Amino acid sequence: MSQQIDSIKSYVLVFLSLIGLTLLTTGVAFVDLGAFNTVVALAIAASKMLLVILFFMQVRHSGGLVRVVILAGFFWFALLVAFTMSDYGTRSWTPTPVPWSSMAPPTHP
Amino acid sequence: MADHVNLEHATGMAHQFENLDQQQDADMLGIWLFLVTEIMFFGGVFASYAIYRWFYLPAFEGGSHILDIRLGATNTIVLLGSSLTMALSVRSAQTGNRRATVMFLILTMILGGAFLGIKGVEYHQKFVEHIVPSLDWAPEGKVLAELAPGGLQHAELYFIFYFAMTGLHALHMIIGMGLLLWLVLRARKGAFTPHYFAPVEVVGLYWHFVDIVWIFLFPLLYLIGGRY
Amino acid sequence: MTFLALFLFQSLPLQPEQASTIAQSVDHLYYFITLVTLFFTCLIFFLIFYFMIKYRRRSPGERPKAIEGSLPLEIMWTAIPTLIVAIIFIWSGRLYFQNSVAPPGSMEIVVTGKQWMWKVEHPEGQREINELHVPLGRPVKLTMTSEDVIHDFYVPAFRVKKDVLPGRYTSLWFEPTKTGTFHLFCAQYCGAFHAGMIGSVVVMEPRAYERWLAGGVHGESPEAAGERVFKESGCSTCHLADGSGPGPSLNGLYGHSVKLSSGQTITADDAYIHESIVLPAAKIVEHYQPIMPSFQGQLTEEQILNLIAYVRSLGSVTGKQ
Amino acid sequence: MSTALLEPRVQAPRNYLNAEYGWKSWLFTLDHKRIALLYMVSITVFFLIGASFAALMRIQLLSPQGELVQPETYNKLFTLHGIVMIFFFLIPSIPAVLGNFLVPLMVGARDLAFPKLNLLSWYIYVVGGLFTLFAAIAGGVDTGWTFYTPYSSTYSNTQVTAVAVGVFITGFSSILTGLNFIVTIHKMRAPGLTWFRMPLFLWAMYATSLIMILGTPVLAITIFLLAIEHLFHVGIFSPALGGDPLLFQHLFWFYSHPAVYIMILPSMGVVSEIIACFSRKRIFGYRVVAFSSVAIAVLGFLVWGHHMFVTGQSVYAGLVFSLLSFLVAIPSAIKVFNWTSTLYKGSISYDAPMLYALGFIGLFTMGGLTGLFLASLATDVHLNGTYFIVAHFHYIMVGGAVMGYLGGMHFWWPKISGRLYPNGWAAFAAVIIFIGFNLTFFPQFVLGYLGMPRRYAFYPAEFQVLNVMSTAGASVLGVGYLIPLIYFIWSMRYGPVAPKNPWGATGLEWQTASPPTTENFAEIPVVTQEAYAYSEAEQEVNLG
Repeated sequence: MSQQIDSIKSYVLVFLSLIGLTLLTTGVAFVDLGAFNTVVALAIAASKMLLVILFFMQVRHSGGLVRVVILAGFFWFALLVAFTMSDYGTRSWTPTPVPWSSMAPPTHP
Repeated sequence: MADHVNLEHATGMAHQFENLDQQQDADMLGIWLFLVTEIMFFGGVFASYAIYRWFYLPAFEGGSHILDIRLGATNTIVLLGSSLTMALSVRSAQTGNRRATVMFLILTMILGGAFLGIKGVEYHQKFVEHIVPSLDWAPEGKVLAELAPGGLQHAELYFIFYFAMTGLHALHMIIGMGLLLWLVLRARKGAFTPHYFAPVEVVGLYWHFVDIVWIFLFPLLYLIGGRY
Repeated sequence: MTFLALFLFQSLPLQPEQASTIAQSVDHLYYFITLVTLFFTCLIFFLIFYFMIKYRRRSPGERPKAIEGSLPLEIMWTAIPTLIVAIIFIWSGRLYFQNSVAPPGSMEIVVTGKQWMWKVEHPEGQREINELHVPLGRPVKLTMTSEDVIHDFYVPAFRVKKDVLPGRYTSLWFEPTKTGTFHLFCAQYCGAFHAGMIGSVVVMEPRAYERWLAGGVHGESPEAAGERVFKESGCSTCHLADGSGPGPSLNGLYGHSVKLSSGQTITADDAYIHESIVLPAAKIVEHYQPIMPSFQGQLTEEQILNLIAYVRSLGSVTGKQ
Repeated sequence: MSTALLEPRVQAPRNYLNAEYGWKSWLFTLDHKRIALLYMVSITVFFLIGASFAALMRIQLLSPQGELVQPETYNKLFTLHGIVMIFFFLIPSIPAVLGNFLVPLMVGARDLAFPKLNLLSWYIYVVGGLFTLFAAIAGGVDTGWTFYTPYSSTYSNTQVTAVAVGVFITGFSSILTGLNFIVTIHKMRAPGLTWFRMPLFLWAMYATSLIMILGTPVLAITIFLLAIEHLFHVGIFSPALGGDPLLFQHLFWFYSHPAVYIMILPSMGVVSEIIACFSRKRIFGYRVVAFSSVAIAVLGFLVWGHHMFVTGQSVYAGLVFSLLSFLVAIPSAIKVFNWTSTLYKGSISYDAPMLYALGFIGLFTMGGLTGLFLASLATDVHLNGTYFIVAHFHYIMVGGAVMGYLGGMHFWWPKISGRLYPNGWAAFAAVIIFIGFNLTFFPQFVLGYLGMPRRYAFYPAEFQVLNVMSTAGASVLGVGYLIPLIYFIWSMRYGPVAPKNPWGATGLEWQTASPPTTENFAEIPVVTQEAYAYSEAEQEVNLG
């Protein structure tokens, strides 16, 4: 499918940048960024994924249909997370039943 | 019908296709669709993990501090290395260099084995520390101190997801190793030519996908909340 | 044929009683959707039969003229259904939103679903099994939780239903408008006798309700009340005197030391017993499994205190630890 | 169904049935047509098993106390009825039988893209089926086909794990079938067969395959987590460890609602083919009907929350899911209007397939419209968990999907077996099924509105009259289903030999012999005309 054949150098270059990103994400974990830690970790992981998909999996050379298929896959995963969160996230908006007399609040929202 | 059959053996083209390009396109679309089903398969457990982590962050942070970050990082690098050797084996199959294909495939299997070995060490560590949910869940000493603040129940939930996700990933690795072995045997017999190397590319894509799953597993499981 | 139909529909109620404030408005919405359904079903059936007869094949070789389609028609039968559906959505969404929040000052009642029975507790401590007595004309808010699996508190006559989940509270409210006895069903499958987990909601005149309430159980010693709650809540099924059940024995426990599965040793005091009732998994006695369900929200503080009094009375009984 | 039966009286030309003989030629075949027949036999077996469970349930409900079986056994009956009918009959029925047989023929290819994968799908289906049958024999499972936790994971001591493994394995059969169809439709269309010249059956199979690919894996992981929880008593979904039972329901319904579109979309494709052929007219608004299939498949993934309106889901999520559930009804309505307008100014003949198709339109309309009661929040609070829901989904599944499957079987039976069936009996069976069906399930709408909950082994006496009517209807429906089984088997031996195109239909599959040769086409056909070219002008070109 991908008639162009990338040079070994380009593969090694991608590999080294992946190693770099791994060390980066491990290093950032030792810095206290509060909630941002997760965001940064996921951003680095996403960029590593893009590197692997575009270079190692040759999606750079492949046709539009394959790209649509990949995007559909991630979009459907996002649907699952988004709509499930739409329930969990908004559950506490309407007044949850005030517990009867002095009971402790429910174990989780 | 007969000429189709020996055509298949000669160039590896199946009878239902008109030409090799059509078969190659079909194979690529087929594996990518399979990888989409794998995205949704892992997606289910990642979504559940995300929701419970959002509920019980302190317990999950406690659990993640127990994991050995050095082993996790080395495992990531080992798996990235196996992805490199896999990509190089696909490249050498494309260029018709049979010896290099076999060599890189074997290298990929060695790195895959190393990853599973390190994973085995980590699992053993969990059994030693008695933090295996339901089978041997009795954390004590320093481990208990780490887990207690977030609530023991919810820490057990973290380790359920730890074992479920890394276990599923390891299972996919083992299947990948089996496929690589099958490829090595066929490559040695010279089954792959620059015109017909689809099996190597298909297993390569599967292997890269398993690597991507680990790329997300490592930060999500090992690096929650940071190590300060 | 019409006589038979009349007879059938006389003996067959087509609609449950309307016995709560929201029953009327839910039924109006129900009638509207029924009309929409009847209209479109008859339209489609009529069109099919009409076309089948008018355009039946006259001769074998007959070739009708090709008709590609018509955009205006397509737009019409996309817009009209969307409009109707939007009306239903807004109407039902508003109704649902109003019905989801209990009016302030409603009477608070705690309902506990347990495999195959409903346990109801009035604020005054009055307890009932599979029965719920409520006064006419006052909004009643139920705070519900389950001790084991998911159940569902469903009173068709009030048009209210809410699942009852273990480990958290769900609530529903209604305001009865008619006295009488109405069906109470469990509408979420919960095991062998799911079909038996039914009961009745009895709506009484306010005065009759006060008399019923006064006649209830009162004037009981804490230990006796504790012992009754101990049996009623099913504690006795696990905490056997000799400790052979799934739960540890409570004889000679109070004031003595207890070795936990985590290796720690603590003395069994009021706080430990209270926590073991509300958050059992927090401290597990050695060699026992963490299977005790949480009684959070099912036992009033008063009842937990009675239970502690009862366990304290067992402290002096020298039984196997 | 041994092939010896098919010894035609006169020496028939070579075709896929008499190309080879012996059980090896069936169990190791790579021919999509033979695999379709393997599926046909296995899903018929499962249909009979599921139907017998339904019969026992209906007899149990004849009397309010329910004397036939113990409540525990009744719970196992309705659970296994649900599991067998949904996972082992409805989901595979049209995609695996008619889809496997027709997709390569309609696309103009010699076989599906991955024949070995296709045979593997059938074996995966059979292995999953054996696990479930083993579980049924070894004590059954009583959690309902929905497996709600924490009952299924902690409180039920029946064969939950065995059934979970069975359903887990069978899920991959429909994933691989979906994958096969998508690749075949994308990459192996005959020259000239553009997307908008494809028959609408292929559009429906394409949309169904999208759902199979994107939805089924989530069911697999959910059932996998449930099996872990049941086996190791860990608390992923049970509140003892802080798990949330609603998360299981979210993950379960994320697949299971699109699954109901997996069951109905193929029938819509079949009905489009039949209506066009028997009114000899192109489907009214071809592109709109084609896009509505894909729209249903995509929107189908956004609506699962309407199963959880009363489970303590947040009110706002309820509003979102209710609105989206209403929107997913629109494409279905558009399809019904387009089918009906196809009849306008057509030349309609009342062969058996047409009767099933018209029956489908009527019953599917009622089934779809009663969905409005359940998408609207206020009425769903009253109707959720009652017999109204049972009636609604049976109108769609039995009234829609099964009528579509029978219509498709009657329409393509000459192509599949090379034989014609008795038209009189077929029409009679269609009418019996239509009457029996309505008598069975319409009373359940009233039962539901009266508040009778579902899954009850015994019920208050006031509901008895309607239940007796429903059981009476069920017996008529049962007889109605046996008749086609009989005359189909009869026709394989004694039925008149079918011509190439008995109904004068358009489509590449009608240009092959009846039954087709193993490689389908001598050489790959070239498509020059639009789909459903029935009108005067297009007739000279069409060989039919």
